[in-house]
Amino acid sequence: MGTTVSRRWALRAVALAAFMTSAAFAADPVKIGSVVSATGPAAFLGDPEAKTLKLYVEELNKKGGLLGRPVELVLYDDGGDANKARTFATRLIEDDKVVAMVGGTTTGTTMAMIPVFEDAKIPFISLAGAIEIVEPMRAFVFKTPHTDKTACQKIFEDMKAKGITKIGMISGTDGFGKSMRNQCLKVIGEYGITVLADENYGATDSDMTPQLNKIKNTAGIQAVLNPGFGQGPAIVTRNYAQLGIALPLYESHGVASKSYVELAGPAAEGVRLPAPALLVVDKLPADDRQKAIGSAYKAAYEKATGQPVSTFGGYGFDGIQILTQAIARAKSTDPQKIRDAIEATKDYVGVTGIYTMSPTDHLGLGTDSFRMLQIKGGDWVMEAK
Amino acid sequence: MAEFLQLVFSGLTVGAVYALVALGFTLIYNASDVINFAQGDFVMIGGMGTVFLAAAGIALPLAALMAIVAAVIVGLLLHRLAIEPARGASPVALIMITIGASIFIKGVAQLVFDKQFHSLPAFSGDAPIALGGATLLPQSLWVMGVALALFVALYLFLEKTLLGKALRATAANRLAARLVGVNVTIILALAFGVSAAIGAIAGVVVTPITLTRYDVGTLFALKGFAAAMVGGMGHPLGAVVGGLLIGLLEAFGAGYISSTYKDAVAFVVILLVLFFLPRGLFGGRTVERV
Amino acid sequence: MSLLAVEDLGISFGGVIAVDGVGFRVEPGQVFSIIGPNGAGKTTLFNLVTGIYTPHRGRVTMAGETLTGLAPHLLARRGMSRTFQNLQIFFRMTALENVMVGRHLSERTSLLSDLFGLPASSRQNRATRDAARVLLERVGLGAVADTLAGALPYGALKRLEIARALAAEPKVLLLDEPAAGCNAVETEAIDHLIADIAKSGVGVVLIEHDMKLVMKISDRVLVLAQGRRLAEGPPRDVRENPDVIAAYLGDHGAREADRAGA
Amino acid sequence: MLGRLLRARYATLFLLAAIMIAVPYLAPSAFYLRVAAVVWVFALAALGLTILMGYAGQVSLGHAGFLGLGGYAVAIGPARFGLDPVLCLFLGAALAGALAFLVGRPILRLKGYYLAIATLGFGVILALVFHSESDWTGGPDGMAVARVTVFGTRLAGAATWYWVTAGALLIGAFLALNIEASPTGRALKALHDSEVAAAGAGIDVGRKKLAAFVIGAIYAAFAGGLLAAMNGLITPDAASFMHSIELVAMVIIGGLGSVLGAVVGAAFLVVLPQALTVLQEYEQAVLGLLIMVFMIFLPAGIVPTLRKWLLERLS
Repeated sequence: MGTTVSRRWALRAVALAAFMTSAAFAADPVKIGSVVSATGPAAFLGDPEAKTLKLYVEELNKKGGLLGRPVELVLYDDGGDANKARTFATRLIEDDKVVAMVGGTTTGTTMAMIPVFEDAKIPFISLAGAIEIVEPMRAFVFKTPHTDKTACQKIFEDMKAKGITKIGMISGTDGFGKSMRNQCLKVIGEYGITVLADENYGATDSDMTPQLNKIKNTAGIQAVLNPGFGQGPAIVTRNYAQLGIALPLYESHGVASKSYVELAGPAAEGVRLPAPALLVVDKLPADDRQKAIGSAYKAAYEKATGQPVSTFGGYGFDGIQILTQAIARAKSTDPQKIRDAIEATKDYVGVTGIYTMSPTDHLGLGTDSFRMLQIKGGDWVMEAK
Repeated sequence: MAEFLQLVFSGLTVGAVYALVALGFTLIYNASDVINFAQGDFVMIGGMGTVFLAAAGIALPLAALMAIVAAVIVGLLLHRLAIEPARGASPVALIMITIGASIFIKGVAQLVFDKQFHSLPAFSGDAPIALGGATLLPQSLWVMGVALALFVALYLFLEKTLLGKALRATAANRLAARLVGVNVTIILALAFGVSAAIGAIAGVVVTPITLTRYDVGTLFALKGFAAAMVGGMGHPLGAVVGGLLIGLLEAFGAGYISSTYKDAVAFVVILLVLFFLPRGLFGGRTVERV
Repeated sequence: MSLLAVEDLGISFGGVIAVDGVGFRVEPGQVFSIIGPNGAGKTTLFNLVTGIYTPHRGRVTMAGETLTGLAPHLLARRGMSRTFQNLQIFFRMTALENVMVGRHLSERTSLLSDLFGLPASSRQNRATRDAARVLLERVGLGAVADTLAGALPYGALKRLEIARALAAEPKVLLLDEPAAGCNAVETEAIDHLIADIAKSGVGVVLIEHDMKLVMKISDRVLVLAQGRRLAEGPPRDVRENPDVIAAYLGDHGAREADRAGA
Repeated sequence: MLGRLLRARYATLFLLAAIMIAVPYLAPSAFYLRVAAVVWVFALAALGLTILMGYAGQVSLGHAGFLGLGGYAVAIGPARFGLDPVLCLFLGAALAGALAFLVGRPILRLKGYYLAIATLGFGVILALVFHSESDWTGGPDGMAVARVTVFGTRLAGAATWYWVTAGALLIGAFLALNIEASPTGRALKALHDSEVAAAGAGIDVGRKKLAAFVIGAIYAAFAGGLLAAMNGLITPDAASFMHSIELVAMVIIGGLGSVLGAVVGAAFLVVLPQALTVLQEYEQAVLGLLIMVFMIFLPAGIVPTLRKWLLERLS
């Protein structure tokens, strides 16, 4: 035990020294914390989030920081492990003394960290999907991604408009897929749609033809919905084409990144999904309010990382923007004042949507932030509204 | 019938990959008694290596070859730098070393490559082949064909070449092999090299179907280990049968029982097999010598 | 009713008959030896008697109770102990602890008492340790009680196994080549030890290649060849049995037998 | 003097207690108490494996399944049945013990790597149940655990949990040390070296293995319950294959069969990732490298190697 403690101190000393030499700031930095799942099964989401956060804190510092002080991002990788996330959350508060936090890639890790931030009264902007994060309301917890419910509503609206009433579902059993499936089943009745086949696949499965074959053989299905993220939907899409299923395929916002189109290849042709404007930012009309910010983020991210922009990084972008703007408005790094300022966010135009938060809404996004997209010729096309 | 056939296609494709990973486990186990948990990472190196080399502008076949060579080098280094220095350590310590190696390889892979999923173009197009009411991707035929070819090649190597015989002799009795002049160190290195090559080849052919990422090795290691054990650890034929069995069980489990519990279906069958055949399908019933 | 009665035991492995209808009886205080060339089925016979293999046919009874097919630990509970040809020592334990394990059957603590370290467990530990020390002294290993078994020489390990087997206070003791690899002095000591054990009323079954030892201490000798009984009787009769001399002992063996008898 | 101390039965206990008292004085912030509490919890789970793997020599690659079971007991009991969380901690341990008892007999007939794959399969199935039965377990995102109240005091904060988990670990270590020196412990260690000889001495090998398996499961479930209560959350990830491997790694790195080794191993794998965060993206590679280096140079584990070295220096 003694040796590990001293090694820890040695490492911290080295880290501190490295920081001191690299950072030429004189003033006390504003410390913003982040715990994301940059590795592990949710790295698909966490990696672009981490890159975005680093990118924008760097940018912010180039512009002179916040309140005349530099901004320091304390970023930890929980590997998707809720227990580790909780430990890092404690570390951010107790050891790093951050004034606020943007992070929490998955619902699981977010839920593990919420009590820590609530107890410490430090604002926490989560980047995870589930509605449970902000319902019931918690004083210090906010989130930027759309809820699964709004995605479901958007999809079902589209189905209803096309006269689809009977569908098959094939969901990932990861947190995202499962939560989305449950939310969809909750609201599906309102649209008069019924689920005739309800299949699942594991997050790491490499072949979904058995499940899709069942759906194929279920009579009466008019369309198939695939809530999931990661590589799963890409394989589902390919297997869908392999089995020659001709029904419309709906994906979720969980695949809203260029890599899905690349991985699924020609099989993705014709797939529909709800996604934020970010994916079609080039095709937005010039008067669209999100066009400017979306184009800027896309350009900056792709230049810095060499990878295509994704909505997940966008959640991180909106999170850090809402937070830093709130700090600027509050003119203080007092967590309570930051919290109040975040809650007062009004008409913030972000890459995910336009946010207006309130004491009763810690998300502040409506269904209109989703656009229904279709994949045509290997690219996203907006459906006419 | 069509549904059954569809499930068989699915099971055989996935199972062929498990079989190849299990074969890698078997080879190293036979030569050294080590269960190499980094075996799945060779699959990843094969797939990711090819993806990134191809992206750098190298022709696909050459890229694949280079990736396989890279995996072999990693396998040899693993043996030389981690297994060889720990000679004489207990099996658990050796397994721990391979687990450490697996974490290390993944850690390096996410730096050298990235954390995104990647795919390769299918070797002979994406047009599905219709067969008895079911469909099959041409790439599945590639996977099964390559698996078969590798198995036959390995069989011929072990049975017909001097080196292969030396490897089998080492597996049977390391001390005796040493006494008759087999250089056991070289044989062990050979086992690691060949296992890495098999894993990497599997990675190349399967990536167009299953996609790849820096951490896919864990899953392949888990399934491959299960396949090797249910077949009877140390039996190449057992590894192949075990791999195909698990692939088919998963497909039938998902198709006929429950897609949620298909992994459980596979493991329940594995447990049942072991209850009746405690040394796996091909492990035989050895008599305890006291 | 004999102490140990073995009737018509048989087993085959993969079509090869290893033991074929062998039977014998052992009385309390008797030393009963089994001899025969390598591969005659002596150790297999031991394994059948002690429950490591389940015989395909035949019967094992102790004091009238049928024990065929019982698990080894149940046989141990009924008073059967053994040593092993290729040592089965607890190498990670000290010599004393090895013998303490042998006292397992006389230990009377519950799992809960052991978990919570209750006085009963401590008392039991002390009693076991004292008894084990006495046994180690008896086989002449008192001086190495606290040495790791892995560090002891071969001859000492043979005696350690005997001490461990004795610790269970057996009625029947089966010794598989106790003198193998021992020098003359050690063999002499084992000779005395076996005689001593038999004198206390234990029935001793002995597999041994050292003919001198066998002829000297056995009450009866069973000769096995190719899994079958070739001859059985007092040492003198067996030694003079022409079948045995011809089939097993040969010229060399006969000379040795003569010397032993002389 | 020091040599005597190194050999004394409860020396480990005193050393542990001393460390537990010292840490809060040395810790600059509550974060260190949180890390230490996580170490104590995982050490407790690893101690179960010390008994099963270290004493009895039976490997389990599904031990995290029991950890998850304990965690979900503490989550589900109060939420669905209105039971007291503390009661559920014990219920979960009892449940894990009962389950281990049921599946242990057939599984423990297997040896070596076959036992490894069977326990692995068992763990995977348990994890899959936690993952899939969302109505009971909350699914992949896990389930919140009600705050624990003992005698009217709500257990909250890193410091409180530090002492709760430290106490639990001390008790666990006390029991494990007792077992080691008892007739049961001797029987376990005997069957580890030679099952044939152990059976020959009258030891019911199957039953003793089963006892070790059940005790190991109870340790893990208890640790899982504490972890869930401390975190206020349990996710199916806690029962995953990777966590089973992690528990096994703890006992092997620390030193198989050593009570202190389990604690050192847990500290190694819990503290190291915290210390390595400064390396950022190099973290995973360095962690893997360190595990390899430690196992190559200390194949018997940290504690036994150090102990041997100390004893040799002293004599």
